[in-house]
Amino acid sequence: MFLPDKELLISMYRKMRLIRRFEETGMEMHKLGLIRGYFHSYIGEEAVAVGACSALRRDDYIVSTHRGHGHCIAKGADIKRMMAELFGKASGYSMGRGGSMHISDRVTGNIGANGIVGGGIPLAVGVGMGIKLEQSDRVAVCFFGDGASNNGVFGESLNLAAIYRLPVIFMLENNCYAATTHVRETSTCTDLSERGGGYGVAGKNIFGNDPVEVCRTVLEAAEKARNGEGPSLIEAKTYRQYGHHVRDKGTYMPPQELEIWKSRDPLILIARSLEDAGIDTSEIQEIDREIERDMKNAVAYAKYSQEPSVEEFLREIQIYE
Amino acid sequence: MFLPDKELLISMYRKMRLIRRFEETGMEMHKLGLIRGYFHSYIGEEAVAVGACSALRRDDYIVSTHRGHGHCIAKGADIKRMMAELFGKASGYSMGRGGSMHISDRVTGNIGANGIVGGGIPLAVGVGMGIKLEQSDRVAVCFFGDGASNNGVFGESLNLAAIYRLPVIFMLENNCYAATTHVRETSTCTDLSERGGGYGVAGKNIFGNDPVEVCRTVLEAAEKARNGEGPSLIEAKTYRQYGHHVRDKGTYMPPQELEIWKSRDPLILIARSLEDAGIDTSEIQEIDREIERDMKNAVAYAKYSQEPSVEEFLREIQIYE
Amino acid sequence: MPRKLLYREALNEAIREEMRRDERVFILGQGIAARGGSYGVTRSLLEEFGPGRVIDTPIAEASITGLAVGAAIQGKRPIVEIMSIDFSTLAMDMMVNQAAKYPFITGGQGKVPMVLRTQGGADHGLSIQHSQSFEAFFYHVPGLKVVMPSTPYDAKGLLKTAIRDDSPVVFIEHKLLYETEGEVPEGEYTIPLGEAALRREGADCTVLSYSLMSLKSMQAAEILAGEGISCDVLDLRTLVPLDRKAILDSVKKTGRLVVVNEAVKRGSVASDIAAFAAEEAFDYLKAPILRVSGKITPIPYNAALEQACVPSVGEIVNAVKKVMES
Amino acid sequence: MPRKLLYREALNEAIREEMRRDERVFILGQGIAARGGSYGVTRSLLEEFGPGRVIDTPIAEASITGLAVGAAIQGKRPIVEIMSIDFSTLAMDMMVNQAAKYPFITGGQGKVPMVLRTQGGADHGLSIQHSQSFEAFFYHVPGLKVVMPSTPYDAKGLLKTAIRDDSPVVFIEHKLLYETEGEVPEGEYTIPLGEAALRREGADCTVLSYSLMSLKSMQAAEILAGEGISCDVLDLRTLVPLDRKAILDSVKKTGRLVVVNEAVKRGSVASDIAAFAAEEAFDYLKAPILRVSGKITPIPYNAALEQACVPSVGEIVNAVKKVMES
Ligand SMILES: Cc1ncc(C[n+]2csc(CCOP(=O)(O)OP(=O)(O)O)c2C)c(N)n1
Ligand SMILES: Cc1ncc(C[n+]2csc(CCOP(=O)(O)OP(=O)(O)O)c2C)c(N)n1
Ligand SMILES: [Mg+2]
Ligand SMILES: [Mg+2]
Repeated sequence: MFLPDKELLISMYRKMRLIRRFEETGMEMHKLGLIRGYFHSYIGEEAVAVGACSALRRDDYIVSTHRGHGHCIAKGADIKRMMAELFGKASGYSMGRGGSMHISDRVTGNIGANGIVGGGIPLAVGVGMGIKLEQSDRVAVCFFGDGASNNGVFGESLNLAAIYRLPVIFMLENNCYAATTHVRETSTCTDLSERGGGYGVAGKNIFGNDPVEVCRTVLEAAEKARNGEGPSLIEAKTYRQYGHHVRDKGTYMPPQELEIWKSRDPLILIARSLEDAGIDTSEIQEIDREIERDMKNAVAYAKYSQEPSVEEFLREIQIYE
Repeated sequence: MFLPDKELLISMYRKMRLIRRFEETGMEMHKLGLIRGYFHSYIGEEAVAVGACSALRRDDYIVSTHRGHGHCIAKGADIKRMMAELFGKASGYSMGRGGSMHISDRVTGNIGANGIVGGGIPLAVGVGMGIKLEQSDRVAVCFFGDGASNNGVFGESLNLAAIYRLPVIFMLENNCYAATTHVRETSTCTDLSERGGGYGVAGKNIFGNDPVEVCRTVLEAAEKARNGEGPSLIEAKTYRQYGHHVRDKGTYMPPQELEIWKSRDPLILIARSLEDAGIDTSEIQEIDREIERDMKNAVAYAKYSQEPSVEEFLREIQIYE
Repeated sequence: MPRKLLYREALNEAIREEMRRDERVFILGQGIAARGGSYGVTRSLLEEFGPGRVIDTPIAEASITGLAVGAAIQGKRPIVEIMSIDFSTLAMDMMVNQAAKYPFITGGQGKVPMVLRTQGGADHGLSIQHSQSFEAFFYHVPGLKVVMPSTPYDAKGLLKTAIRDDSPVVFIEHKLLYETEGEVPEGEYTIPLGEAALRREGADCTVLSYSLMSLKSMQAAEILAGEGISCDVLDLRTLVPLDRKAILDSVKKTGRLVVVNEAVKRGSVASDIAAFAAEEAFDYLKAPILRVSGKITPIPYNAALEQACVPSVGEIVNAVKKVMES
Repeated sequence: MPRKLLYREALNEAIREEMRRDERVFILGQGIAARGGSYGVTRSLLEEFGPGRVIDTPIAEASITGLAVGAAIQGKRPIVEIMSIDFSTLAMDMMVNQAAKYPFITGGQGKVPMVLRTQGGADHGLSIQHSQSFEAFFYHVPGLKVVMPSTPYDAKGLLKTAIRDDSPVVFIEHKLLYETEGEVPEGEYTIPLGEAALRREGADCTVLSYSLMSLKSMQAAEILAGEGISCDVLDLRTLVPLDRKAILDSVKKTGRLVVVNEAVKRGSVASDIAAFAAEEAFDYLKAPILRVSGKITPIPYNAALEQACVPSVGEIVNAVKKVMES
């Protein structure tokens, strides 16, 4: 059985903490008017992205969603360029053209976020097909939400991945909500992972706030995929600790529900694991300090980066004529 | 348990035989050039439509497919107007505008055929919602193929029907092929009915060439639906005894496969049931004679009906301006 | 004093009145029930009409639209809300191949009295997949009607008519109009589809537009008036059916035409109207027909870039001045 | 004697050559492998390239198109076949919101070198949902290229270029062209996107069209020549990028323009080109710009009705005569 070593635990903690702080900082900047558009925070779900990406190699792929900052960071994106993108700056991942919902990163194999709920799912199948054609042993992890699993491309794509035996891991982030709608209202089944079977993709349910459990499950799925045994569906049960986006107060989220999930906040759980593994608090405090510094730097970088030039933009879009 | 009486057996035989003869005649007419466009024969699958519609009331609805002649007849359509439509005549069900893939019939609750594979599935859900809003105890049977179950709207629609508990019976006609592609190549599961569970719709598998079994299963599903207990998914295993359409010779269909299925041809099976029920062959011969007469009349009606007027058509389409 | 309502309130009132008037009317969409819709259009309808007629849906644009089509065929009058017109791409088959075709298939016997309500337009940095203007897709499909109101008054009167219409209607709102205010009388009224509104009369040039761009066109006309150029400002309100007569009357009078819309210029409704005028009013034209439209590009996030993609009042002014030179 | 090929054979050769040339090229679609496609375009590719690169798919237009987008982003060069352009409605989101946008999102870093091959047009009584012409949808979307060849020569040369292009290309064939024959040289050649072909030169009127309508336009020009009217017949070949220069050159020369396409007139590409000419060549125009397009209706089944909906040679002739009167 898989047992994480100290190094892995620490690296997971670092990334989870970085995501948490990135989101907190971003929301602040949004409220200050420095970030516009939709901002979907990943707070409460950090263990899913970090657990999954910790099971991956750098040359593996991920496909992300509108709630994608966590995926970016987990796969190794540069938070300076992420923040710059949120600020709409030329140094951002999309040159300020995309904003929060459209960050992608070739270097770390992040195919990108998507403003269309479910839009990335078929793309992941295509990435899987590309890998298969190369006969390499890479894999693609496709992140998507409980809401996205109601979009028809979900079933279509699972089926395609199954019949072609593609190395795709469908990672369903069930955070209990699709915007303001509770998952109870959009499915009569308790487990969305049940949807895999009929398409020939074995489904599994896991507790998504424990990065170790997520990592272990994805490692298994990845091994299967690398061996040419095809796709997997993993439903990670987790919780969106804020409203759907910055401006959504989430008043429809029952306080008890939130409390229960806050009591199993992924950052609390990983901190406990670190403690159990005998890692020194001073080491952790040092990491936290580094993260604070990095966040500050990222904000400064974003702030002082240049706005994209309108003239240049208008010149560039002539390719569309 | 449901046991069909003689009357029901005879009426099922009559409709199945009529469908068989309608298709044979239609194919002949197509070869003669009197029918154009696609012509998808229902030969070999008669028991599905007839079994299902025998379980329905006249005021229940059906939603049909591109392979829809059998559904029409089973629900009680007028073969004269059907044949006239295939001949492109003004007296046809669509005034000669639709042809084979677009016959609908308000009188018998047939919402209509569809040239888009899977296109009818969400429509059936809407019909179910309409029924629910009226609080009536009608049901809607949605026919669709194995191929259509790979279209994303299948999963979406099953889920909608489940969460709203709609009186919709999803009748999957698994005839082993989607055009030239065997169902084995488009699904890794043996039973497509398994796809229901994950969406909260109980799936069932039946032998689709036995109209009694089909009728019994649909009766149960309909009772459930009429009682407000929601949708069902029924996979009827059957076989398309010809190529995909008139001009497709079906050379890719293995002869043994065809033979096996011909040995359990639905018309052979129903004839056996009639025999077992002690129904006189003379009675059956009389039915056959009536059907021959009706078919002749239908062809004559179609032949001698008027062509639609081009001028009138051009006037009428001004509503689209 | 005449009553004033916000655009979203006017829409809400239209839906409410029609739901009261006709129990066949129901509404479905994502977050439209308890939440009241992303832009507040359906607020408190749930309370009045209950969850049977005010229905939250999963994210399944194709099938919820298909549900509306099926229910309409069955005899109901559904309104389906697609949160953003960008997502209507997922419902295209249901609109184009099902809703639009069904009456034709049945020789006019089968009706599809449904409304697809949605919203488009760029702003707020919603960027690439939440800012588009796709009316041209629907405009091109025989069997669909297309309505794009610019004022609260029109929004209410046209939505009521759309709900009562027996054809599928694509009703497109603009995200920047929801909080605009305008006069809406207390009593019952409807506005027929296919009638443009002449917002301002002038002799020199016709400025033709719809939705948000009507407001910008009015601002442009005001500026131009200050420079001695008087414009007919024609707000189409419905794109299908198109008020050809109003267009021709105005163009024949002024001899000049500037067509304004927010959508990408290439293949836009503006192009179609320009082509129509070039075909039917050629002999009256004194100048080239100019289109002021969205830039041919996806809509970017950065505020300055975003604004550079959308027609501005200044661009409209300049276009009119340019045709005045001919 | 120069070699002659059928349109479908020319397409087949293009795919085969490109698959030999570049192992990143693969093709997927319904019934394209052993069966060789509905119109025989992909015949015997399976034998040469195997099931890894010639892939039969289930009926899942959205996701097989999305698969192509994803594979293209990953570095492959997929060709996805959608059996009929009528079904492309199911793949709209993948083309409009994914394929078209990805290069923009990544600041040009991410490329989407894919081709969506499909066919449209009315005939054979395929009727309402198998006869449509939807190029206007794709034409309106920045980031997509659109190619509609009318000859075997162009089909081959343009498809090869499309496969090598780094942008998503919508390659639209016509069901009535597959069995048409034309010269196709033995050797390797490609045709750049964005170059129209002047099929015939004349002085009186420009007849502009593409795909099947180019053939009909040539027939019309022949008839008109017999009556002393000489036409420039311009075959666009690619709609995006559009050969604006060729259009303007011809219109400026003749002063008259008739635009022909099979798609429904309202909101068509013909409208857009007419608008472009009314904007850019107004001062050269001697007559109204006429559009000869498909009737505004779903396509019916009955042969006479079906034919009444599609532009005929006679209609093109009449339109030219009409503009000659001005
Ligand atoms: C096709 C589509 N429909 C609707 C939306 C609007 N929308 C944005 S996020 C969202 C909820 C998505 O829920 P889920 O997939 O569970 O992801 P989560 O936000 O919970 O991470 C919705 C409805 C959209 N962007 N795309
Ligand atoms: C969306 C769509 N894709 C492809 C087609 C072409 N086509 C027509 S029938 C058919 C096969 C359908 O298979 P199935 O659903 O199993 O029905 P069957 O023909 O076996 O009754 C295909 C691919 C279509 N009409 N619509
Ligand atoms: Mg969610
Ligand atoms: Mg089948």
